[in-house]
Amino acid sequence: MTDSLVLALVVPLAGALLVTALPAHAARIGLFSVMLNTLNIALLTLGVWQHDELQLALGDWAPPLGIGFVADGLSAAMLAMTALVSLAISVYAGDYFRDPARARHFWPLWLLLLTSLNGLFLAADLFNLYVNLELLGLSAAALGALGGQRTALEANLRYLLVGLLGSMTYLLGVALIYSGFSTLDFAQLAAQLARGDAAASGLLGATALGLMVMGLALKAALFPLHFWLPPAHGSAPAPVSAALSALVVKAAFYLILRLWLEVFAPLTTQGAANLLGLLGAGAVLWGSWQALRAERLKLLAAYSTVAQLGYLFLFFPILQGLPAGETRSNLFAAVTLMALAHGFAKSGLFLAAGFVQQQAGHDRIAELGTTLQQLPATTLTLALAGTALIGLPPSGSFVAKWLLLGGAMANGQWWWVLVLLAGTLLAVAYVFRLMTRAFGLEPTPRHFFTQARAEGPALLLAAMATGVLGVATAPLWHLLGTSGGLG
Amino acid sequence: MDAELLYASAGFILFVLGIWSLLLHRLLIRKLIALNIMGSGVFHLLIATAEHHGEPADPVPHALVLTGIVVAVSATALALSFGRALRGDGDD
Amino acid sequence: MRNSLEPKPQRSAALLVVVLLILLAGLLQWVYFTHAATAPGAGLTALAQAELPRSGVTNPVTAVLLNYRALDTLLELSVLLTAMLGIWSLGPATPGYQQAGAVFAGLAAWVVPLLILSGGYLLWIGAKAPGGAFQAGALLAAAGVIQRLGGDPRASLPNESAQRWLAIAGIGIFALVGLATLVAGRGFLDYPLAWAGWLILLIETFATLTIATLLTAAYVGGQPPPSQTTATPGMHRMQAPDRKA
Amino acid sequence: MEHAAPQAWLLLALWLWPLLLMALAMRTQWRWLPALGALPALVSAALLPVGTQLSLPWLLLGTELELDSIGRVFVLFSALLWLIAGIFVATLMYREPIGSPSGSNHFAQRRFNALFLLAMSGQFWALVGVDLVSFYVGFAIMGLAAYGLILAYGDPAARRAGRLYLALTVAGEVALFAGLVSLAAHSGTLTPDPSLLAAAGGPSLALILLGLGVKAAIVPLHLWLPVTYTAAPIPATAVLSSAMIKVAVLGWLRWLPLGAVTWPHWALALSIIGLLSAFYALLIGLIQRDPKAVLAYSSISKMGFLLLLTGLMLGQPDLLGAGITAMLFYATHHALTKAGLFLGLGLYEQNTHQRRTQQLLLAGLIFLALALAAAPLTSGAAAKYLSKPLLQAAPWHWLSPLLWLMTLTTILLMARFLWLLRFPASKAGWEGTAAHPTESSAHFELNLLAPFLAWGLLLALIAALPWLFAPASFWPTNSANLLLALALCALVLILSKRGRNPLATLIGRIAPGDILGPLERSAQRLRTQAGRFQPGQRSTRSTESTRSTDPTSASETALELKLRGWPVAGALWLGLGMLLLLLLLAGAR
Amino acid sequence: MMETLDSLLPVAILLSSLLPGLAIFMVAEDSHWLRGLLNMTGALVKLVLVGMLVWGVYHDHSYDAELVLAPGLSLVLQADALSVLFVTLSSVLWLVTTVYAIGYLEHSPNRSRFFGFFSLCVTATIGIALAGNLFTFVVFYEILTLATYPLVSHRGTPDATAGARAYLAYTMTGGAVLMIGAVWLQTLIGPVDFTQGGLLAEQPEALHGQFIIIFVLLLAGLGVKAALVPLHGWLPRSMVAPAPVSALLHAVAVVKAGAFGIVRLVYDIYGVEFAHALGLLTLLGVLASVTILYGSIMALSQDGLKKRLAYSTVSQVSYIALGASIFGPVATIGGMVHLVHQGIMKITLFLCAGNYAETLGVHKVSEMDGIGRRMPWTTLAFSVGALGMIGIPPIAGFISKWYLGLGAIKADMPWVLLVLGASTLLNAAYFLPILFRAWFREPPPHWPHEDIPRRRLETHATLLWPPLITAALCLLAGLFAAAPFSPLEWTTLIARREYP
Repeated sequence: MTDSLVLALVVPLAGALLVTALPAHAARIGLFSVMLNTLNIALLTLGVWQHDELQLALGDWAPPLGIGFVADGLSAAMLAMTALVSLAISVYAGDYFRDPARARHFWPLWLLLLTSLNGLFLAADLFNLYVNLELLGLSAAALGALGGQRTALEANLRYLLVGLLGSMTYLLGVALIYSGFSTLDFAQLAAQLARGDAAASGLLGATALGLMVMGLALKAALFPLHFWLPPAHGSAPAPVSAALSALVVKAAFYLILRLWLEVFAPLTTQGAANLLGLLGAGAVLWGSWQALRAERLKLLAAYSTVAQLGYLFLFFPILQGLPAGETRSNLFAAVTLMALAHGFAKSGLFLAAGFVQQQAGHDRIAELGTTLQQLPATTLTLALAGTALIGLPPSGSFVAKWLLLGGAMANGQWWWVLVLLAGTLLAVAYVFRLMTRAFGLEPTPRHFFTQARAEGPALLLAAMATGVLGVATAPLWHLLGTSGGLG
Repeated sequence: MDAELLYASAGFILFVLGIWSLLLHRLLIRKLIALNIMGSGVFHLLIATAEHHGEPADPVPHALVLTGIVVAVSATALALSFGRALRGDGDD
Repeated sequence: MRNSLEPKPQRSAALLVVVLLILLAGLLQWVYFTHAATAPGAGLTALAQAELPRSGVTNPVTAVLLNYRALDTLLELSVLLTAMLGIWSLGPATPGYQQAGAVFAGLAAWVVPLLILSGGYLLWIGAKAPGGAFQAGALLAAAGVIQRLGGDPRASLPNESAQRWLAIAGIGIFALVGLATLVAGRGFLDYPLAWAGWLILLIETFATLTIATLLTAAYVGGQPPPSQTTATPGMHRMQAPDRKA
Repeated sequence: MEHAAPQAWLLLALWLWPLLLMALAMRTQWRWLPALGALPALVSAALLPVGTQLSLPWLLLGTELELDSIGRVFVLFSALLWLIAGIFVATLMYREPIGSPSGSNHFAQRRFNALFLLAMSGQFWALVGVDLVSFYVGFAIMGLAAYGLILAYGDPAARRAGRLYLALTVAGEVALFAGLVSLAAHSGTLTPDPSLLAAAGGPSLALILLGLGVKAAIVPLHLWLPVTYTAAPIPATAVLSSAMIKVAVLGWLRWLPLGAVTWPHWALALSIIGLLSAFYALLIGLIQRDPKAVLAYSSISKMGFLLLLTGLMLGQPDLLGAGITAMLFYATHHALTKAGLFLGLGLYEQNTHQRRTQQLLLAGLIFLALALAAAPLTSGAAAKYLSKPLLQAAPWHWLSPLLWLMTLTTILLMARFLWLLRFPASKAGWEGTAAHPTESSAHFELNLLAPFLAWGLLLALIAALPWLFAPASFWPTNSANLLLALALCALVLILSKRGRNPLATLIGRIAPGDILGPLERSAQRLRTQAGRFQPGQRSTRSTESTRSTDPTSASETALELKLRGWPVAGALWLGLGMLLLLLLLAGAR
Repeated sequence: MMETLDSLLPVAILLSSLLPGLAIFMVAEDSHWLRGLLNMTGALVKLVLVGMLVWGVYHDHSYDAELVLAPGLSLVLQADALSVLFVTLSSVLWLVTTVYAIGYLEHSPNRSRFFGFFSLCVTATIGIALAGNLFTFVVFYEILTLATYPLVSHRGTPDATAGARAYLAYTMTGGAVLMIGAVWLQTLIGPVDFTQGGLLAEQPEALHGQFIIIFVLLLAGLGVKAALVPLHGWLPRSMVAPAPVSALLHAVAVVKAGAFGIVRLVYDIYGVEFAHALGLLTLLGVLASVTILYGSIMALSQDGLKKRLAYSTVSQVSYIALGASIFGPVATIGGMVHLVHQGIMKITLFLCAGNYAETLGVHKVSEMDGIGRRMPWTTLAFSVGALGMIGIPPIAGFISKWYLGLGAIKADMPWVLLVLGASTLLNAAYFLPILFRAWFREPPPHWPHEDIPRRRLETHATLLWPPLITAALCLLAGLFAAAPFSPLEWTTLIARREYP
């Protein structure tokens, strides 16, 4: 059962290697490995479902000497989302990168990205996470620049540098931790911190946490550190944008969540959490506002990512104030659900946007009416994704938002309610600014799908966010609810 | 003052200097150097951590530093390549 | 190198950055020294030493790199591979340098074999003393760099296809060994004690090649020219107008 | 539900039948349909034993149909009148197609027939439905369908009349609805008996009286009646003025707590209103130019008199039996006579070219006028006689002189009617018929003969009425008054022959509808003034005929447009929400 | 086994329109036959299932389906008498409107999209009706908003876009407020299951202040869809939608969803007695009364037929709220039965308006002179609907008014009678002139845009039959109000269960 933990890393890595070696068959091998990965993640999720938590000491070297892999509910959920999203993106990319010259660059980097994501969600070791982060950052930046235009290069170089700054800061935190606690393992570190031996080690731990979160927040594009995100995500090729927005920033967020709530939980304070929440609120408002003003579809999507990440950070201050219990575990599941829903929705949105861009030759929102009206499936995708972004039922984010509101009220932190309200309405505005163009006087399209291989995956992703996740949340709760340590 | 404390102290200073340079210099090459300086700062700290009086050096931080260096090299290489591509765009 | 990523920083912002950085530095120093003075971490020296006999090597650093924390190394190699792939994706390599003069060529003819030799040594010694795949690979890559500086546009690397295989060889062997142990029922990269030393050497050997290839390729800085035969400078000159067009 | 006798289903049939015919009338052109509608009602009223009941709990809110002694009288004369009017519709109205453009006449005829039958059905429903809802249903259907009867010709006068009629009718129905609902609420049943009615209290009774008052045209709710009677086609006017108006009387009898309570104040109030109504109508009627208007005002005055009787019954519950008899007879007499007058007038106006026929008709009309004026030996006198016990028992000494005056004036009014027939005051009053020239062919066929036969029958019935139902002692009633009135008439006649008619200056000063004219003028003035103050704003008149058809007038007021603006809507919402919250919070403490 | 089947039935009812709806999206534009088949199959299957449900609920069978989303948060579908009322209304009218829409949209663009969303709307409405707790209600309430938007902007003209935008702005804001209120309530008392008689009365008194605020929030959220003044602005503007949309959605589904929600709020969350005790009913009553009068007054001056009808809807839907605001079973009956009655009457009117527009190009009241001659059957149906709206017996509207009035007096709120009276007069003032024009004026020589020539019928059969059927329903619902299974009898059943 624990084999799947390693395979989660090895399968995409092996795929990447093969694709590197055999560029002529890149698309086929790539797709096959992603499928294999999905299968493996399914097994892994099943394992977590049954056993609550899967643990593995790599090479049989127990921490602190060795590296531990742990798959709990949260990891499994993120992994599952990643697997499904990457599968859809891969199918889509097979169509998108029809030019073999571009495909041979895309596939190996893409599989390496997948490797690093899987590694990130599984590793329970601070330094291993650093390496994964760097792998993620490099592959993401390289992928983002595949478009080759100057803007893409500039944006992704900036992304790369920002990422490096973030990971260096993170690494400093890791070094501090090692210097103080002589371990890099989550569980051991958490145990030491919980014991609270000395005030000084608490101080050190807190500083380290601060540094790590500083670094990760940069990578997670938390407002106002999001400056790099819109150009980078807006200029990348569609499948890459999808992966960047749906998965890559999510990984950084996942790490913050993991560190904050699990490893460093004894050190966190309400004030700090409030700061995160405040920044999240800023992200929600500013990101939505900018999305509303964006003139290009992909920019809109990118700013919307900024806003959506803000929602995720809103959970921190609320979770902070809650004692363990149903409300808290619900809320924790809600933040996961929100992340998943956004992952699916945003990837669907970007894939659809990419298709629209291909068909229209541009992505200026004001002039997209004609194209949108010709593409019913893609328009539906945009609508479904938009529904999830706004947080309307039957999307997963609706349920999450409901619980978030409930948490805020139960906590007496009613001001977040106002942020949510404003964010929701702004999201309505920017989503429907786009959807309005889908209605017009163009001739009726004859068929639902224009190009099933490009439109299908996006539609399925969006339907996953709005539809499946909106009603089938119970499995997620099962997955998370039984995972110890996070209650 | 112990050597490792000096190392650590230097490491912090290097780290901060690196950030300063990264943030305030506009040239890519300087930024990359700055990043490497930051890395060096962290590595200094790790080396300092490895030192335990009366014991052999802790191998783990050493290994971490080695890994870190490779990662830093890779990142630098990629970033430089970006810069070259950008320049090539402009010059040709 | 020019970089127009940012507008010229404002003076006030710069001042603020400086002040904040000073504060940060102060904070870090204070925290670290408070801590180091009161409760320094014990480190893992003892543990690493204690487990050394089970690692198959005698150099603790190599044990950490290739055994205790082998996964880090595997991923580190992947990072390097990513960098190379990224560099390749950004376009073809620049033509490179002119053919070197006699002095440089002579030097190269002397240095390159030496580098290869010392690389081999470092690789071998890595099991017992400081050294290992990265050091060895770096030396080999240095040889490649010298070749490149000497005018070889591919820095003595084989053609693209072979480069690709070389680039993945180390990682591939690493992963294969891991899979093999997995299939053998031991867990990923859980070497049988008897074979550990040899397996590590095998991995390190291929890792050396891969590191060398990757570093050299990164230095070359772009996708290798498509031609299978040795490229000539003339071809690059012919290509230049194409690119402009 | 216990099984009703098979013949009891006739109670359902008598109003369902016209409805079925109505469905037919929408499809076919057959002119005799309206006349057929009343047959089952006539048959059931004549044959069914009093007290026949039919419970239909599934219909509406639980329908109770019953032919009680009161209802039977109403059904009987109403059915007769609908039948005769139906014959007139079939024979007179559509000999010359109505409606101006040819081709649309069939439509107009079908429309008229259908609505005629619908109104008929409504009335029968109201007459036999003894529960609150059935009565209201029938009443409302009848009232609304009659609108279509008034509008048959669709000329501007008819439209104005129709509009007025509709407005007042709907208002009246609303009031009646409110009254009946509150009756039902207070009594807890849909078939309240008089004691329950008494318990329901004043407000509900007031509302019911208000609602019925419109139908009964009690001043000042009478505005619609003179206008309508002059504008509607003759058969429509005939049923409106005779059968339909009497439903209000039935309403009084049914829904006022007669016999159960002694309410002197209500008695006084109703009596005074009735008297005022009667006198007002008589005086206005005297100076009308149009014989139809004279008849219309006569109707108003008669209904005022019936209200007076009702009021007296409220004051003297022990006289209930006599009072009901009086009212039934009076209602029957008035219904038949008034219908006869209108129908006769219609025939008279249509046969202007045939002197002999006209003379015959005039004789008939004089007889009817005398009957209405309660000349001795006529049904009018009998009606007067029968109501005497009630009137004489009234505790108010001022009543008898007023009644005497009323009788006298009524005779004068009828004289005025006959005068107008003989010497038309102006051609203006004849417009309605002038627009519809008569058939000039001399040959008699059934279509031409039928109305005369029907009218003759009606006359015979009216003549026979007192002998059938009143004691012989009624004979001399009113002889003195009649003589006195005739003397007055002679005086006026002589004076006018000399060109010094004392009334000449008054004649025609007040148009049919009396205060309606001033009301309309002042409304118009208000409107124009309002328009002057809002130069930019197109007037948004609710009268459909004057509404602008300009597509650019978005016809949404400034307020609405402002409300639509976000800031306003949001601010209002929030403001109201806050205010409400504050109020509620303050209240909840 | 029976248990499973019982929980399956509500789900099946939901799916019977959801699945065809989803399938229709995929149907190629030219496959009219397939699309029609999907539509009709869905509608008929739903009707059969609803019939089973009615039978079951009448015999006190309980139907429950629960899908747990999270601890304390689940989607619950359940069928009580009240939901059955709304479900039956929606599914019957869905069938009618589908038939109509197939005829109406012949040759018009984007039919797959239209019918797909149309079915989704019905699904959402059914979901609202069957919602067993507040969360489920909010879920379907929002879905309804989303599914309606494409229908409002279906025509794609700038007008349609603007109307849809207004619609969205109002309903989304309302939805957000509703959600906040719902979450708040749930935070205070846990899952808010709709319970006959309400579930707040037993809560500690300290919470009562918050309950009042929550009530206002929920009411504001629901009031947007129920078009309570001043939250009604979207309704007249969404009249740009095709006639079937106006008919089903703005006469039945959307506004009714709001009204239905208010009924749920008063009876099954707060409990009518508790709401009464908090003084909330007065608030609701005043709001409803103002809406009734305001809507009618605005309707007076509208020349656009559909706009006039829209304002009439604003006014009429508040009768339901009014009924809920009067304490006592009789007014409850009046309000709830109006849910059905207003639905069938207004849909009749809208279908007729659609007929005029589609057949003759007549969109305005001022163009309707003599239209009764050209289209007698349609105009007859229109007349029945209009007269019913006024409250003329024996059409359905009368029954509602009767019970509302009766209830108001029993609750000692005679002023309601005044509102009813004034509203009746106003209704008459804006409907009767239309009837006058249609029946008594001369038709013009040419109609604005005569698209469908007169053959044997005045227009297409698929356009003609639906309004005739609904008009007949209006008459039947009024005439046989006291018969078993009539809307009135059914609401009486509900009221009996709400007031034990």
